[in-house]
Amino acid sequence: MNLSFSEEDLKFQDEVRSFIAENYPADIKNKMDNGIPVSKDDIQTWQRILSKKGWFAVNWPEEYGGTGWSITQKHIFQNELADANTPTLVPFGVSMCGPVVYTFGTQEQKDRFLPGIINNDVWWCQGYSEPGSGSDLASLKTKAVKDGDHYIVNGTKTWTTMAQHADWIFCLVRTETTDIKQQGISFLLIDMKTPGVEVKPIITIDGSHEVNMVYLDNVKVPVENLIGEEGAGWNIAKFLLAHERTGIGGIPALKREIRRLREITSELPLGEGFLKDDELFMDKLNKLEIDLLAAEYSELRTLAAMSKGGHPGPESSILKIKGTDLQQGLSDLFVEALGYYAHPFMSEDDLISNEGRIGPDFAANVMPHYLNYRKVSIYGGSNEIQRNVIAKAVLGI
Amino acid sequence: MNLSFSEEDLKFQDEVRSFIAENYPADIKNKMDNGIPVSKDDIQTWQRILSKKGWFAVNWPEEYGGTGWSITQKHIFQNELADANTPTLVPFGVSMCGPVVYTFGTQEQKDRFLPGIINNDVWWCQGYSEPGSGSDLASLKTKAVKDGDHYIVNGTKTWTTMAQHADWIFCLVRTETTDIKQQGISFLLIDMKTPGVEVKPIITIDGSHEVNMVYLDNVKVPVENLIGEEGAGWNIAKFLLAHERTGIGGIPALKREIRRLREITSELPLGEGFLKDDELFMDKLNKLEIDLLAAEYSELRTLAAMSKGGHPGPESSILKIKGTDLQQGLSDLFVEALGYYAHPFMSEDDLISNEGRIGPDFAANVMPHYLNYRKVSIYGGSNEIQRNVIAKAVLGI
Amino acid sequence: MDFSLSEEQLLLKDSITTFVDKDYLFDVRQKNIKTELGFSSDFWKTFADLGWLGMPFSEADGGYNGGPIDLMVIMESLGRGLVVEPYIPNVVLAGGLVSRLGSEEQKKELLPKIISGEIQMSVAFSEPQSRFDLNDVITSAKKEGDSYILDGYKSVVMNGPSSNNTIVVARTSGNQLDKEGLSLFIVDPSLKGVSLRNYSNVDGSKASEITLENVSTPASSLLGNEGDAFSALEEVIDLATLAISAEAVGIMEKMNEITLEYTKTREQFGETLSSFQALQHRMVDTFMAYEQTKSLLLMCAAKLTDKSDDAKKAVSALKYQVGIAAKHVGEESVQLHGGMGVTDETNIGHYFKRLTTIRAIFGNTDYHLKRYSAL
Amino acid sequence: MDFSLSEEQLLLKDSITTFVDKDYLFDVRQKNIKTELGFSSDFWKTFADLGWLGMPFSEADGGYNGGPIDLMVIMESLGRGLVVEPYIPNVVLAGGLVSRLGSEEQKKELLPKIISGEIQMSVAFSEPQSRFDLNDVITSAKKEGDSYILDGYKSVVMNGPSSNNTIVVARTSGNQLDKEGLSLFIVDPSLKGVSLRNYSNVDGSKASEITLENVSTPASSLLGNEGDAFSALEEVIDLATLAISAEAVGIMEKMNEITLEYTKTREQFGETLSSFQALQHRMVDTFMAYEQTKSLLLMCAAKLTDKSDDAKKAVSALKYQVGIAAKHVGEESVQLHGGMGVTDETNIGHYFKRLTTIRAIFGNTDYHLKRYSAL
Repeated sequence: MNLSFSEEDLKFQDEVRSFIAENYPADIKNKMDNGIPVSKDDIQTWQRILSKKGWFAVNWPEEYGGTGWSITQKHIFQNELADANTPTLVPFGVSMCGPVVYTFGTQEQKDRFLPGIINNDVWWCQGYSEPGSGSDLASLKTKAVKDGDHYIVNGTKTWTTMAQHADWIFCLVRTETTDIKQQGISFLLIDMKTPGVEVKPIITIDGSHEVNMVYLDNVKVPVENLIGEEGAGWNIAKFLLAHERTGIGGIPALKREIRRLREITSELPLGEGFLKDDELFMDKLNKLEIDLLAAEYSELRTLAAMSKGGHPGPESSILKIKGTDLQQGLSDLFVEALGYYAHPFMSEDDLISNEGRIGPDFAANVMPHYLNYRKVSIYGGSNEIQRNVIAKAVLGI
Repeated sequence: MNLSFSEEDLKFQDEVRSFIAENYPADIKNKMDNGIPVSKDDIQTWQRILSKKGWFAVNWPEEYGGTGWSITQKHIFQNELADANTPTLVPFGVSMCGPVVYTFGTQEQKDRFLPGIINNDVWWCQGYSEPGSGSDLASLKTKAVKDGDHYIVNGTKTWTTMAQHADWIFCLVRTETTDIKQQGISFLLIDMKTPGVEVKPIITIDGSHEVNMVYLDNVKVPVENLIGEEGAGWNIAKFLLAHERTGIGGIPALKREIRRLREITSELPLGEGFLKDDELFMDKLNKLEIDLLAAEYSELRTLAAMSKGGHPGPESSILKIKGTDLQQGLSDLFVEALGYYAHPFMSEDDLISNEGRIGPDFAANVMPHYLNYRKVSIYGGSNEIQRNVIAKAVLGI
Repeated sequence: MDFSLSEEQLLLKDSITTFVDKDYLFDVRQKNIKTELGFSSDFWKTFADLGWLGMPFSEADGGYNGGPIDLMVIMESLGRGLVVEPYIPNVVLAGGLVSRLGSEEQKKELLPKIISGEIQMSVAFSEPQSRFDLNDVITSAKKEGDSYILDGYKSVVMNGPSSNNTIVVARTSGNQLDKEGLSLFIVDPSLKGVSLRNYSNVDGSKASEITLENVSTPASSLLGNEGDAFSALEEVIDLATLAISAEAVGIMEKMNEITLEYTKTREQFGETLSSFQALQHRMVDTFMAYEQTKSLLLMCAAKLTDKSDDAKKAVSALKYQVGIAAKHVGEESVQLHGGMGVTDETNIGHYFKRLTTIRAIFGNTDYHLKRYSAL
Repeated sequence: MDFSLSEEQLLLKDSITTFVDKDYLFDVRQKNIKTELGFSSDFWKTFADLGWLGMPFSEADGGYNGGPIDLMVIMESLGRGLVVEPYIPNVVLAGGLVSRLGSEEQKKELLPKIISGEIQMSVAFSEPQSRFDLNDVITSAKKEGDSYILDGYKSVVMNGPSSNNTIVVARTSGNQLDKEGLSLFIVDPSLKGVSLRNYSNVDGSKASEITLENVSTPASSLLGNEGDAFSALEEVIDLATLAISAEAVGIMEKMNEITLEYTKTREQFGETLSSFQALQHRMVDTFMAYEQTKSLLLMCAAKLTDKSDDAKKAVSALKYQVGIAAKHVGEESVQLHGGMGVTDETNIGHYFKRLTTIRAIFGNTDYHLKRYSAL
C-alpha cells in the first residue's frame, strides 16, 4: 500500500499545472472565477485546447486517442483542472457516447463518430428519460419502427441537458414490445437536424435553461446509426450508467469549492469579526470536509480497483450517492454562509452584463446553485435507485 | 387557545407537590436519586401510598376508582411525580390490564380483577410477544384449546417484563387457526401459579434481568378468564397498543433527566473549567431540549384531543417514535458527558451495596441506561411498525 | 389547557383559506410576482376589505385587537397559499413599531393607512455585517438642530421597493454591538441622499439595498425615544418570527399534502410511488417534522400571548425548529417529486424556495440555537 | 497510488482471520472475560508465538519492523473477532513509549518480555478532569535525591489490573494544561503509596483507577527526558488511535455481515426482513458508513507511514468518522436484530458494546472535530 505521489507523478503534476496556467484563456477564467455563465463557445474553445494537447479523451483507450495515463495521473489531472476552475468538461460526447461507440460500435461507426467527439466539432446530448419513465428508465415508450433502411422514431425525451446546443442525440428507443421491458430496447444515434426533431426548453427553479424536452415526430434515422444489436440497448444503458456515476461525484470540484468557502469565512464580515469566528458554522464546514476526504479516498479505491481490470461496478452507486450528498450539502453551506444575501435573484442576463450584483461578489450564484443541485440526487439514476442497486448487487438482497 | 395553568391548576399542583414531599419514603427516594435499583417491595410501597390517596389509577373512569382529573391535572400530576424522581409506575396492571378489564370485561370480571390492580395486591405481566413473532404480533402461535370449562394453553411468550415478579399474566392466545391471522386470537388471563407456567430470565446487554421467557405447558385456564368474545383478542390488543404508546414517550421523566444533565455539565470538571464550557456538547443538549419541548406539546395536543372524546389514535405512534428517539438520544448524551467514565461496569449487587463506584456518583447507571434503552425503539411495536401504522392510518397509504 | 381556536379565529381561518383556494391561484401568483410591483394591489385591497390588515392593531388605532394567535392563524393560512403580498414587513414589522412607539400624531398619520391598505412600509434593520444580530448597527444618526443626519447602508430590506416610508434603525450613540443607543427614523425614500437598489428575491418577494448618504430627516421623523429602540425592535422581530414560522408551518403542511398526493398517482415500476416502503417511511418523517414544528408554534403563540418569562426563548426554540424542519421537508418534497420538483412550472419548487428563504429570515438555526442557549 | 496489501500483510491477515474464526469462539471469549484476568493467557501466548506482539518493534529491539499499515491489518482482523486481549494498551501504548523513549537498558529489560508475552504493561495518561486532552495533567512528580515523588490520580487505565508495570504520565513542571513539563515514569504497582482499584468495563476489558500518594520511584524509572514526554505521548496515542479505529472498522464490517445475514433469515409478516425496502436502504447506509470509514482508515495509515505533514489531522479526521459511523452502524445493527439485539446471549450486542466504548477511547467526535479544526 502506497498512496503518495512518485517523483514522476510530481513531475506530471507540474506539467499539467504549467500547461493550464499557460493555456487557459483569461476571458474564460474571468467568467468562471466571477460566476458569469460561460457560453458553448467558451467550453468548446477550452475543450479544443485540451484536445489539441491530447488531454481531452483522458479515459479512452490509446488507440482511439486516449492518454494511457495511470489512475494517479488521471487523479492529478482532474484535480488540477478543478483547482484552476476550468469549465467542467461536457460529458455527453467524450464520457458517454464515445465509450459506447468504441466499445459497442462497428469500425465504420468508430471512424465516423469518434473524431467529431474528440475534436469537439460535434456536440452530443443524451436521450434517455421520458415524461412517464423517471427512475424506471426501462419503461421508456419512444418507438423506433424499421422501415427498409431506416427507423421511424416517435416519442418524447425529457431532462435532456444541453439539447439546445447539441448536434446529435444518443437515444434509447423501443424497437420491440416484449413482456420483459428491459428487452426490445435499442441504442440509436440521431442527428438533431433531422426533420421532426424539436427542442423545447425546461426552465428549472433556479431560473436557468439547462434541460429540455426533445420531441421526436416521425424522425427518419438510417439503420447504420444503430449501435450494437437491435434490442441490446439495455446493456449499453447499464454500461453507461455505471460510467456516468463515477464522474458524477465531482470530488475535485468539491475540493476547490470547500477551499473557497473556507476563504470566504475569512472575508465575510460578522459583527466586529468574520464568519470564521462562528464555531457552529465552522463545525459544519469541518464535518463536510472530513466527509469529502472519505469520499475522495473511496473514489480512489474504486479507481484503483478498476485499474486492475473491469468496469466500475456497483461501487459507482456509492460514489454517486456520497458525491451528490456532498454537492448538496456544500451548496447549502454556501447559502447559510450568506445569510440574507443568499436571497436576491440575479437573472443570467444580469450576470453576463455583470452589473448590479447584490451583496458579496460571489453571492449571485449561491442560491441558484443550491436550487439547481437538487437535481443531482434525482438524475443519473436517483439516489433511491442507487440504493436499490447497492442492496441487490453488493448486499445480495 | 389557552395553554397556561388556571388558579385551580396551580392549587392542584401545590397539593400534589406537598403530598409527594410528605409521603414519598426517604429510603426509596435515596435509592432513586443515587441509582440504586429499587425492589418490587419499594415499588409496591410507593404505589400503595398513591392508591390510598386515590391517585393511582389516574386515567380510569371514576366509577372504577379513577380520578376524573382534567388533562391539565393529569399533566401536572405526571410532571410532579417525575420531578420528584419517584419510581415509574408499573403499567401492566393499572395502565394495561385494568383498562382492558373495565372496557371489555363482564361485571364479574371487573369485580374480580380491578380491586387487586388498584390496591396493588396483584401484579401483572404481559404475554404478547413470542420467539417467532417479533413485530408481527398477529403471527403468534400459543394455542388455547377449549376442553370443557377450561382452556389448555401451550406455547412460549418472550420479552415478558417483570414476569419474575408477577402473579398473573394477560395473554394473547390463538383459539382458532384461520386464514387471516388477526382472527382467532383471544385475550386470556392466567394465574402464574397454575401448574405448567415456567419463567426463565433473559439477561440483556446492560447486564440486568428485566425480561423473561414464559413457558406455558398444558396450562389449564378456566374459561371465565377469557376477556371479551373468543376470537376478539386482536381488537383488544390494538386498543391496548395505542394505550401503551401514549405512556411510552416518558416525557415527564425526560424533562427531569435533561435538567439533571444540565446540572451535571456544571459539575463535571473539564480542564480548568466544566463541561458546560464545551460549546459542541451544549449545542447537542440544547437541540435535544428543543426537540423534547416539541414532543411535550405534541403529547399535550394529543391528550387535549383525546379529552374531547375518543381513544388515542395513530397520533400515539408519533409520540412513541419521538419519545423513544429522545430517550435514546438523551441516554447517549449522558454517555458522551462522561467520557471514559461511562465505561466501568457495576453489577446490580455493586450498586445495591453502593460501594466502590468509579468516577462521578451518577456514572454507574449511565451506560447501562444507554444500552438498556436500545429496547425502547424495539418494544411496544417497533418504530418501524409505528411508521407503517402512521403511513396507513394518517397518510392513507 | 386548551388548544382549540375561538369561533372568530376559525372564521378568520376559513375566510383566508377560501380566498387562497379560490382566488389565489398559482398561475395568477406567478404572473403577479413578475410585475414591477411584485404582488397584486387588488389582492392587497381585498386583505384590507376583509379586515386582515387591521388584525394586529388595537381598537383605538382602528384595528381588531388581534393577538399572536390571530397572527398565527393568518400567516399559517397565507403560507398554505404561498401568498407573496408583504403582510409581515408592512403590517407586522412597520405597523408593529409604529403602534408600539409612535406618538399619537404618527399613529394617526400612518396606522389608518396601513389598515386600509393605502400605504406600504418597511423596516430597514439589517446591515451587511450584522447577519441576524439586531443590535449590530453601524448606520449612524446625528442630531443637527431640528434634524438628524443619517449615514449608512441597510441591506435586504423586505418590501423596500414599494414602501412609501421606511423605518430605519440607526445608531445615535454607543458602539457597533451595543443594545443601547439605537433609534428609529421614519424615512421618506425621496429624501436627498437616500438611494435604493431594488430587486426580486428568489422567493418572488421584493427587497432593496438602501444607501443613506448625509440624509437630513426632520426630528419629527424619530419614532420613539432616542437611543431606546432595541427592546421594541426585538419584541416586534420576535412577533414577526412567530408570524414567519406560522407561514413556514402552513407551507410545510401544504408541501406534505402535495407530495403525498403526487406519490399516490405517480407510477414507477408498475406501482405508485406511495407503495414503496422506503418512501412511506420518509413521508412519515416529514409529517412528523411538520407536527413537531406545529406544536412549538402553538406553544410559542401561547407564550407570547401570555407574555411568559420564557417567551423569547420559545421564539428561538420555534425558529430553530422551523429551520431544521424546513430543510428536511423542503428537500424531501422536491426529491420525492423527482424531475418535476425542480421545474419552474410546478408549484412545489416555489413553495420550496420560499421555505428556503424563511430558514434565514429573522435568524437561521445556528443563530437561534445560540440565542436559546444564551437566554 | 496503490491500495493493495503486501504479500506479508496478506499472510498476516490470513493468519489472524484463521485464528479468530477457528479458535476465538464467542462462548470461549465470554467465559474468559468473566475470569479474574479477564482474557486468556493461552491466547496471549499464541499471539506471541505467531509474532503478532513483536510486529510494531524494530528488528534491533527484537521485533518485525511493522509499520502503521501492519498495525491496521492486525487490529482490523482482531476487531472482527471481538478480541479482548489487551494488544493496544500493552503493545501499542506501553511498548510504543518504551521503544521510542527508553534507554538501551530499559528497552533490553522490557521489550523482549513484551514481545514474548511474558509481561503486561499499561499507560496511565488520563485523569478525571482531562477528558481527552493529553496535556491536561495534575498528577505531579518532584525530584528528591535519587527518586521522584509521585502524587495524583489516574483514571480508567486500560489493562491496569494485570500490568506488571504502569507508565504514569506526571507533571514535573508547568501548569495543568501545559504541553511542556510532562514526564513518564515506569511505576511498579507494588510500590508503597500506589493503590489500584480494578474493575471490568462494559466491553469486557479490564481497567484500574490508580491513586498515587507520596510514591517514591527511583530516578531510573524515568522514561525519556524529564519534562519532554508530550510529543512522544501524542505520537503513540495517535498510532493507538489508528489501531483502535482499525479495530472499529473490523467490528463494523462484521456487524454489517451479521446483521445482513440475520435479516436474510428472520421472517416477519411472511417475508424475510431483508425483503423490506425501508430496511434495505438502511442497510445500504450502514454499509456506506463502513466504506467511508475504511477509506479514511487507509488514508490515515498511509499518511502515518509517510509521516506526512497532515498525519495528525488525518488521525483526527479518522477518529471523528469512526465516532459517527460507530454510533450509526452499532445502533442500527441492534435495531435490525429486534429483541435479539439486546440480549446478552447473542454476539451482536457485545460487538455493539465494544464499538460504543471505542467512540470515546482516545477522544470522541467532538474532541477530534475540534482537534482537526485547530491543526
